[in-house]
Order: sequence, then C-alpha cells, then structure tokens
Amino acid sequence: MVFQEIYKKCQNIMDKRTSMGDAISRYVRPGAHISIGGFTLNRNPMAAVYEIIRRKIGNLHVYAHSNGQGIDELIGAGCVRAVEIAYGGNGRFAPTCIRFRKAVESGRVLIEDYSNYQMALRFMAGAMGVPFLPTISSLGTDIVGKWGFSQEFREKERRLSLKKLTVMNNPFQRQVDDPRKVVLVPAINPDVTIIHVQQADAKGTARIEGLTFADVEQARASKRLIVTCEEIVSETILRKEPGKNQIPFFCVDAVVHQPHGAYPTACYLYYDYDPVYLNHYKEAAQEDSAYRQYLEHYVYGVKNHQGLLNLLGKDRLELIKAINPEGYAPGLDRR
Amino acid sequence: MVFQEIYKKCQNIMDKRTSMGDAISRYVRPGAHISIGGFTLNRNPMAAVYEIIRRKIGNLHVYAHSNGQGIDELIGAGCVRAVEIAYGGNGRFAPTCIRFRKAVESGRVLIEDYSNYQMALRFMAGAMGVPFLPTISSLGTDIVGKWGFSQEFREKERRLSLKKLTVMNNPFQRQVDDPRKVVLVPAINPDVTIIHVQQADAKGTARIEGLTFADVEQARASKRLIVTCEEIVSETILRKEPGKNQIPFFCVDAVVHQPHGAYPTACYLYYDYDPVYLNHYKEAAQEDSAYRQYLEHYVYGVKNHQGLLNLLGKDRLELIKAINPEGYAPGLDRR
Amino acid sequence: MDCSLREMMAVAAAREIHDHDIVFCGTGISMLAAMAAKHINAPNSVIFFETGAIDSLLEEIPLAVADPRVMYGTVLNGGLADSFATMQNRFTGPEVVGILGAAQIDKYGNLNSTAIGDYQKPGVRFSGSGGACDVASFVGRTIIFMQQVKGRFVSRLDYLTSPGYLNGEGGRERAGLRPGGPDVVITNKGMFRFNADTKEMYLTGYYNGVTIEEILETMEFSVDTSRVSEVPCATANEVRILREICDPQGLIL
Amino acid sequence: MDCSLREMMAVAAAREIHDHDIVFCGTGISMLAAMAAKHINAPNSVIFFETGAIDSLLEEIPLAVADPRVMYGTVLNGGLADSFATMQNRFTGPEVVGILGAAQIDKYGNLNSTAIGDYQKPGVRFSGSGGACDVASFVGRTIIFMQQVKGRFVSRLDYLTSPGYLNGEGGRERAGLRPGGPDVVITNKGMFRFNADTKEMYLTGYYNGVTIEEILETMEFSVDTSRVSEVPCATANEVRILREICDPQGLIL
Repeated sequence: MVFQEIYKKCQNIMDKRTSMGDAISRYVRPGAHISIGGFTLNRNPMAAVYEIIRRKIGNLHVYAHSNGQGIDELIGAGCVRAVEIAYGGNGRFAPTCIRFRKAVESGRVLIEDYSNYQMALRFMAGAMGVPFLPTISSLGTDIVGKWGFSQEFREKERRLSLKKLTVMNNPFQRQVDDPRKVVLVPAINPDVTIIHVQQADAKGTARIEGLTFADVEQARASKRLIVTCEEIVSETILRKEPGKNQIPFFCVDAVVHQPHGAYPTACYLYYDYDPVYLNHYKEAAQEDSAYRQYLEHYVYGVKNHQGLLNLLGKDRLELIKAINPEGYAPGLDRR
Repeated sequence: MVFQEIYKKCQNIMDKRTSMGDAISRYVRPGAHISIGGFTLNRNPMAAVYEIIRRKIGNLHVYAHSNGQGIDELIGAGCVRAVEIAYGGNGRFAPTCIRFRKAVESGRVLIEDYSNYQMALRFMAGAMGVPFLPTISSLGTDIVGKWGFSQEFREKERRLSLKKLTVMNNPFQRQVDDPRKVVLVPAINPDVTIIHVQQADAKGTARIEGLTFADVEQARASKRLIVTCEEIVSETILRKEPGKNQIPFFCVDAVVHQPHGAYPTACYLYYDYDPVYLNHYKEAAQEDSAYRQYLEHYVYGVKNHQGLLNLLGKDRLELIKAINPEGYAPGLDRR
Repeated sequence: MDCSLREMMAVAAAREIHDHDIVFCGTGISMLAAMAAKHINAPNSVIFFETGAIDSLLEEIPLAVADPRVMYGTVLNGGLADSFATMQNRFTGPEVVGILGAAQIDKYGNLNSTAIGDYQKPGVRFSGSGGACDVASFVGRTIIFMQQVKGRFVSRLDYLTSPGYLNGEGGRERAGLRPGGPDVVITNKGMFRFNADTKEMYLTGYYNGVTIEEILETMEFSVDTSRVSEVPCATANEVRILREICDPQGLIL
Repeated sequence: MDCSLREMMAVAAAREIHDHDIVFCGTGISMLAAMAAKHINAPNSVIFFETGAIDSLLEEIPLAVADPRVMYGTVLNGGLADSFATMQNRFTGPEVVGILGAAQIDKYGNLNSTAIGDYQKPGVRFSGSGGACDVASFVGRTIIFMQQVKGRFVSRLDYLTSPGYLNGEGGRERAGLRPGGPDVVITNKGMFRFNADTKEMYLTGYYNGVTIEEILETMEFSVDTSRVSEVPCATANEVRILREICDPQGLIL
C-alpha cells in the first residue's frame, strides 16, 4: 500500500489536462507533419480536426492510412499541402472521399500512395525507433514503380526520406519458399499525432475500446501526442485492468476532455456514426459553394465542438447513442 | 441473433481439445524445432515440458528468449541439441540456469546468442511473414561479431539461415540523428510452439492475463500451436470481451486442459511460483546424481502432471494460490 | 428465382467461399457475399477485416470495415498491423481468401483502384489501395468484383494498384510474391477464371438472360469463351438469406 | 548510519535516478534501487520492466522481471516487443535510464554477461544478454552495478555483450549506436564515472571505511583518481526505506 501513496501524490504534478484550443494551438503549428487516429467513419478525432480548421492552420503534411472523414475535412478546408495515404475513402458514404478527390485531381494537394499495411508499418517503424520495416506487399506494382512527390519536393522537405521506398533482396534466403525480395518502407515520426479514445486519466494513460486500428503505432511514433477522450477517469480505475490500456502516460503531452469528440464518426460503446451528418456532408462536398456553406455553418460558425453539438440538438445525439453490449445504435436508420 | 446460431453449430466440428500425451506425441517429434512460451519463472508450459521429458523426445532445436525454468529442464533432461537464446537465467533462483550452464560449458548443447529484443523480433518476423526485422541493438558488440553455430551446422540444418544476422546501412538516412546502420535478425518459424494460458475455448481462442511476454509472437510464428490452459471456457465468454483475447482459434492445433500447467512457475491470477520446488530444483541441479534423482522422482516417476501435483499434495498448492486482485500469493515465504 | 444482377453477384461470390476459409472482406457487396456464405455453404468460414476484427457476429451489416458493427462479439479485436500480419504469415496467409473490387482490371487480373490517366495529374482519382494491394500480395486466392461496363476491362492499366498475375505465368514469382493470385472475377453479367498455365482470363459463365456478346463488347482484350456456360440462378434460399438475413434494411442491395 | 555495503550500493544507485526518469530495471539490487528512488528523490520516476510491465505498484519485491508481482496495478501490461520498442523509440528512449549488472567491465564501460574464456568453449558460461545489450544500445544513460573483486574490471572483455562506449570517444557513433552510454558504475566499494571526452572510466567515490588502494588493486586497468571523494553515507531515512519499505522480507538485501 505504501507505493500507492506515492502514486497519489504524483497525480497533481503530472496533470496534463488542457482545453482543445490550447492543445491545438500549442502543438499543431502551420506546416507541421501530423497524423490523426481512427479509421474511415470511426474514432477520428473530429473535434480536434474542426479546431484545426477553425484556427486555419495550413500547409500541413498529413500521414494517413484510411482515416476517411477527418482527412477529407482537413483537405476540404484547405489545411493540407501534402498527404501520404493508403485510402481516401469513407465506406459506403464515399467510395472515394469527395474533397480529397477534387484536391488531388486539381493538384492542390500533393500525394504519395502506399498500402494500408505499409502505412501501418511506417508508423510501427517510427514507434519502434527503426528507420524502416520490410514487407512483401506491393512487389511488382505501381506503388513501388510510380512515385507521387517530386524529387525536388523531397529534397526541400528535410523531414522526408529521399526515397518513397526501396526494394532489397532477402539476405537470409535459403528455402525455395522464402521470400526472395522485400519492400522496405521508411519510418514516420510526425511532429504531432492526435487520437480520440474512450477513456484517459489526467496524466494521459489512455484506453481504447474495440479496434485500435493503427492508433497505438501512430501515437508512439509521434514527437508530441494529444489525447482527446470521452471521459476522464481516475488512474485507479485504469490500473485495475492494465491489459485494457494502450498508451502509457509518459507518451502523452496533452489530455483534452471532449465528449462526442469523434462525432460525426463513431466511438465504440459511446455512440454510432451519424448517417444524417455524413450524408449531408457528402452532398455538400460535391460542390464548392455548398461546401463553403457547410464549413461556414458547421465549423467556422460555432465556437467549439460543443457549439456544433448544440447546433445539432440533443435529439440527434440521442438517436446515435450506443447500446451495450453491442456498442453501437442497433436499428439506427443508416440510409 | 441469427449469426449466433451458426457460431453455435460450428463449435463441435472444430473442437480441438485433446490430452497432453496426444498433443505432444503428435506435434513434438524428435529433432523438431520448437519454442515455448512464458518468461523465467512465469507461465512456462511446464506440464508440456515434463511430458516431452517423460517421452524422451530428443534432438530438439529450441528457440528461446528468457524462458528460464522450462528451457533448463529440457536441457537438463537431455532433450535439446541446440538452442538459440537470449538469457539462460531464472531470476533470483538462478542468475545463470545451472543445467544450461553445464551443458554449454561441456559442449553438450550448441548455442547461438541473441538479445531478448532480437529474439522477440525474430518471432515477430516469423509471425508477420517477413524474412527479418531490423534493430539498432547490438551494433558494435560480440553478438554481431561472434557466432556460436558452426557454418557446417548451419549448412546441414536446412531450416536455419546461413547467417546468424547481418548488418546493413540505412537506405533512408537523411538527418544526422537517423540511424546509420541496422542489424537484421532472421525470422523464426518453429515446427511447434507450446504456450500455457489462463483461459481458452474448445476451438482454441486463447486469453492471456497479465503480461504476454513474447507468447503471441511465438504462437503466430509457428507452424503448429499447442495451447495448454488452466480453464476451458465457453466461446461466448471469450467473445464478450474480445479485447482480452490474443490468439484466434484458427492459429491453434491442439487445446489441452491442464490445471496448474505452468507449475512450478507462476500463472497470474491463478497461482504463484513455488519457491520450495524451485529451491529444491536449484540444489539438485548442481550435481549430476542429485539431478538424476530429481528427474526420476518428479518427472519420470509420475504418469502425468496430475501425478506430480498429487505427489506434492494439496497443501503445497494451497500455499501458492493466487489472491485477487493481486494475482499472486501475498506474503508467500519466498526465501 | 428472380433476383437482381447485384444479388446474383453476391450469390456467385458466396458460392466461391469454402468452408474453413478465412475471408478478408471490404465494404459493400463483398461483405454481403461473405455473410451469405456462412449461411449457404461455408458455416465454418471466418470473416475478418483489415481493421483487426476477427469473426465478428455481424448482427447488422457494417457500412465500412471500421464500422462499430464489426467489433461486436468478435473472437479478437486487434489492429491493422495484426490483421495484415495474419495475411502475410506463411501459415495463415494461404488459407485466406480475399474479396476485392477495382476500377480497372487487365487480362492477368491486375487491378487499378488508384487513378485514371496520368498518376501525377489524374483525370479521375480513386481511393487508392487501402488494404487491397496487401491482400492481393499476400493471400492464397482472391475473388474480384467488377462492373461489366466499358473502360473497366482494359488492355493496359493506368496504375497497377494490386497484383494479380502481373505479366502472366511466373510473374508473381519473378516479382518476389507468393503464388496466390486471382481465382475468379465476378461481374454483374458473368464470371471469369484464369488459365492454369498462361494465367490469362477466360470467360467461364454468364447469368441468365445475359449474352456472351454483351459481355465481350465491354472488354478491351479478348478472352477464351470455349469453356463458358450459364451460371445457375440464385435459389430461393440464397435470395432469402441475402434479403432477409444479411441485408434486411437494403443498405447494400 | 550503519549499513551493509550492499545497502550502500542500492542507495548510491537510487540517488542517481532523477525525478521523471523512466527506469528500466532487472532483478535483484537494481530493482531495489529503483524502488528506493521513488521514495527518496524521484517520486515521479517510472519503473518499467523488459517483460512489458509499466509503473508496477510493487507491493512486494519481485524475484524476477517476470514475477507476477510486476503485473499488479501497472498502467499497462504489454509484452517484450512493446517494452524494447519504448527504449529504441527516439523520443522515449533518451528518457530511459537503464540499470545493468555484468560479470566483466572494461574501461569504456562495455559489459560481458555471456562467457569467460573462448566463446565457443567457455570456461564459465553466464546467462547471456537477456535485455542488457538492448538497453545498453538504446537508452539515454545506464547505471552499472559491479562487484569490486578481481577478474571483473578487465583490460579486455572475453565477450562484449552490452555496449558501453565501445572503443572510446565517438565509438558508439561509429558503430551506429545512439549517444547514450554508461553514466556511473556502482560497486560494493565505490563509484566510477566516465570522462566527457575520452569516455574512460575514472574513480569518483569510495564508501566510508574503504581505501582507494583496495579498489584499485582489484582492477586490471588504471583509472584517474584525482576527482575522488568519499560517498556520503546512507542516511537513516534511506536505510529505513530500503529495509522497511522495499525489502522487509530481506529477499535481496
């Protein structure tokens, strides 16, 4: 019991709770290299994304696997200069994300393509502190053969490797069925990663319920880490089931208590994605002036994420409330 | 609910429960390349280890990180021809495992040294299906410079790579503080891995409580997998908290229900290690004839693991019974 | 039994899934096919998602592979790294069947889901690989969904996102990939397979009411039609399973 | 305060741990030092183990890094791969201080915990690296425990298991390692540090009652003694913490 005394004493010193505005303005600088957690329509740190948009932080270099909604909104609002990405889609709501597509087709955003596993490996390499990880994925494809960023851009951007990837022979090949070659994909170490989780304590230890996607690798690869969460819970609660926690406090720089922080994407056990919002977004995204209106009304037009939630009203949130044990809203009208 | 019906129907077809004897005789053949789970005095699959010894399965090639008790007993009983290992110790009970030490000093066992992380990476590479993984660990040391296995042995053993490891330049180096070089360590794909877990269902889905060590990587790297467990639980229970499971059923070949299957090592939440047994082992191990007596009495002298437990008596097991939430036996006399 | 061509596609794909297969599936019709297979012919097949969910209960059809509906009642909830490692793994990978879709396909079953036109300045940009390139690189065999319309079956892909047989016989091996490769291509009009030796696509089936000619005229390359026959119609039971059990809300169908 | 030399070692090491350090520790006295530091001078330090346990409650002293006592009340229970990745990580690694022991050390702080004699046919075989080589390769600084007896401070290691400064100034960088390296060597008689430029070991302290000569006569190489002074004795509070709080059963002391 004596050690528990110490742990209690330490809690106040290491309190990292802060407001969304402070966290974003402090760690997400114009031109920063960033990554966000979540996957397509799930657990994107949307409150943080909207705050970045409201603050008009631009020239971002974004590392993404299949982040879907969050990436499309950042691109749509003009915050992104370059993106390294595996998938610019959002499930049934957008086989190809619309603002992403427009930005790439018009050349407004530079793009470098990888596969989902390659992006996961690149974050994992960053988290592990190694310069690359190997895979046999993409041998013989244009992911290896065609590079998106110009050599000039890579040379100017000091934090990028000069090569998109490289292919090497397997130095250990012995058996016929051993891989003959592997693709090495370079590590990513973003300036800042933002993830949204179900629970965190004031010091930053974080618990993700359900699938973790690549959040853990993204978090650990990053120089700075902002954790936004549905609930702040006591350290004691998290220490009771340590097997359910993924991020230790010493990796975390800021903790933001942000209920519905993933809205309009889902947060397992808390709320479902909002089909009404996503369908409205999809329609607005088709056309520049409608999209400007969308931004004015839902993002610039509110002071913060609570402002957006107020705008929508309680009934909208009630509809997507998760039921347990399912963790989503059964029977929700998702057309 | 309709899908739950199907899952129920499938359960009988995929029942992989079997006896320890059948599992070991079927999958652990003389000369096999094997690995066991656990770490030093914790969650070694000791019932399986003793069964291998009783069946006098020899010439094993063992891949180990810091498996401690299990490896020392396999070596002591003469089952092991070669070992690739990071650490032949067992905490305070044996800074260097005694039978391991004797076997290496006398040349009875061939040895190749790696670090703990390198062994973990080698299993991880095997699990990931890549021929190697990189690390900056061991650059400039004799782990890179001195090789244990002769080139002749490597050439004869078709399943080994011809190189212990290899050093390469970082093809992505850009910044001054990027690693200049990395060590590539070759993947391991054992013929069979044996792990002991707290809970599994009849199809093989397994749940490890507490630290997983490298069990998950070892399990997934292996061609065959034997899971021994304290308890067989229903699939429904495991599906209620999927985040707590580590091994999916399709990776598992045999499930053995074996209470106290890690004894005399610990099994978190179930029982502590037995200091009396480990101290007795330590003394017996010092001297060949005492060690033969130990083997005769505790291993060959009993029919199976339950036989060993009967020999010890219920009081011994009562002393090491874990109390929750601690998960071990508080106040246990461990001198 | 009367059914839409889209339903017929799902049924045709479901029939290609064997019992005990581990089925990688994406969003939409591939998910529907995998769900249907569990009820029709492969009750012991395992549905798993690149997001890390294994053997989800799927009480409602997910609208994305990250839909919270894939997380409920699984045997394991991992992450991207786990799920792709399972496919790249030399023991489990060959047991996986991947279901993929794309914007373009060539005669060796290579897929483009990245861009039409110049990659640097694309006329049309698509989502990109996602996990498709990984799956196509790793697994034992793939089932490919395509729309049978002009511009899809092309003589040369604008971008090779996911490997089929690359440049034909021995192509995968030369590139360093595992054997694997596409097993069947299922469209809204018929089905194609690949010659065992040349790895070239051939027409194996057309749906009831479809002519071989209307299939061929959508394609830029020629295919052997000597082994073609009509695909058996969806049975009443198959259609019932699709409509009543898998997608009662009609979200995908 | 009267205390054993072993207790003095633990106290000397505890004093080297800074608040907010992440402390990697092994079995035995290194664990004791890390526990003591949390009570003496570094309440916000984090004790973590290669087995994957982070910030364990440690209500009883573990007898191995895999002891179930390290699992209770942690903030996170991972595995080997996680814990070493945390140390190799370029952001967290430099914040880690590793506590290591060995059978032999040379003047540049390189360690041997593998074998005495010919590696292929060793006179004495030890446990091998375990995680020691990894820690020594990765972390910001290490604290090394050694026994001050003959045969331990050698001019040439029989086997270099864990890197110190390798062959001196710039040695780590030439080999491709991070800066890092040994900060202090703590023995049962005194303490050593390393010259900022040459990276050679020098004697910095001796315990009360120990002479410089009896330290030097155990060593095969010479060290600078111009900066040496007596190490302040363990205080009553430090000894109380060791005996009453950290190891009341006397399992390590």
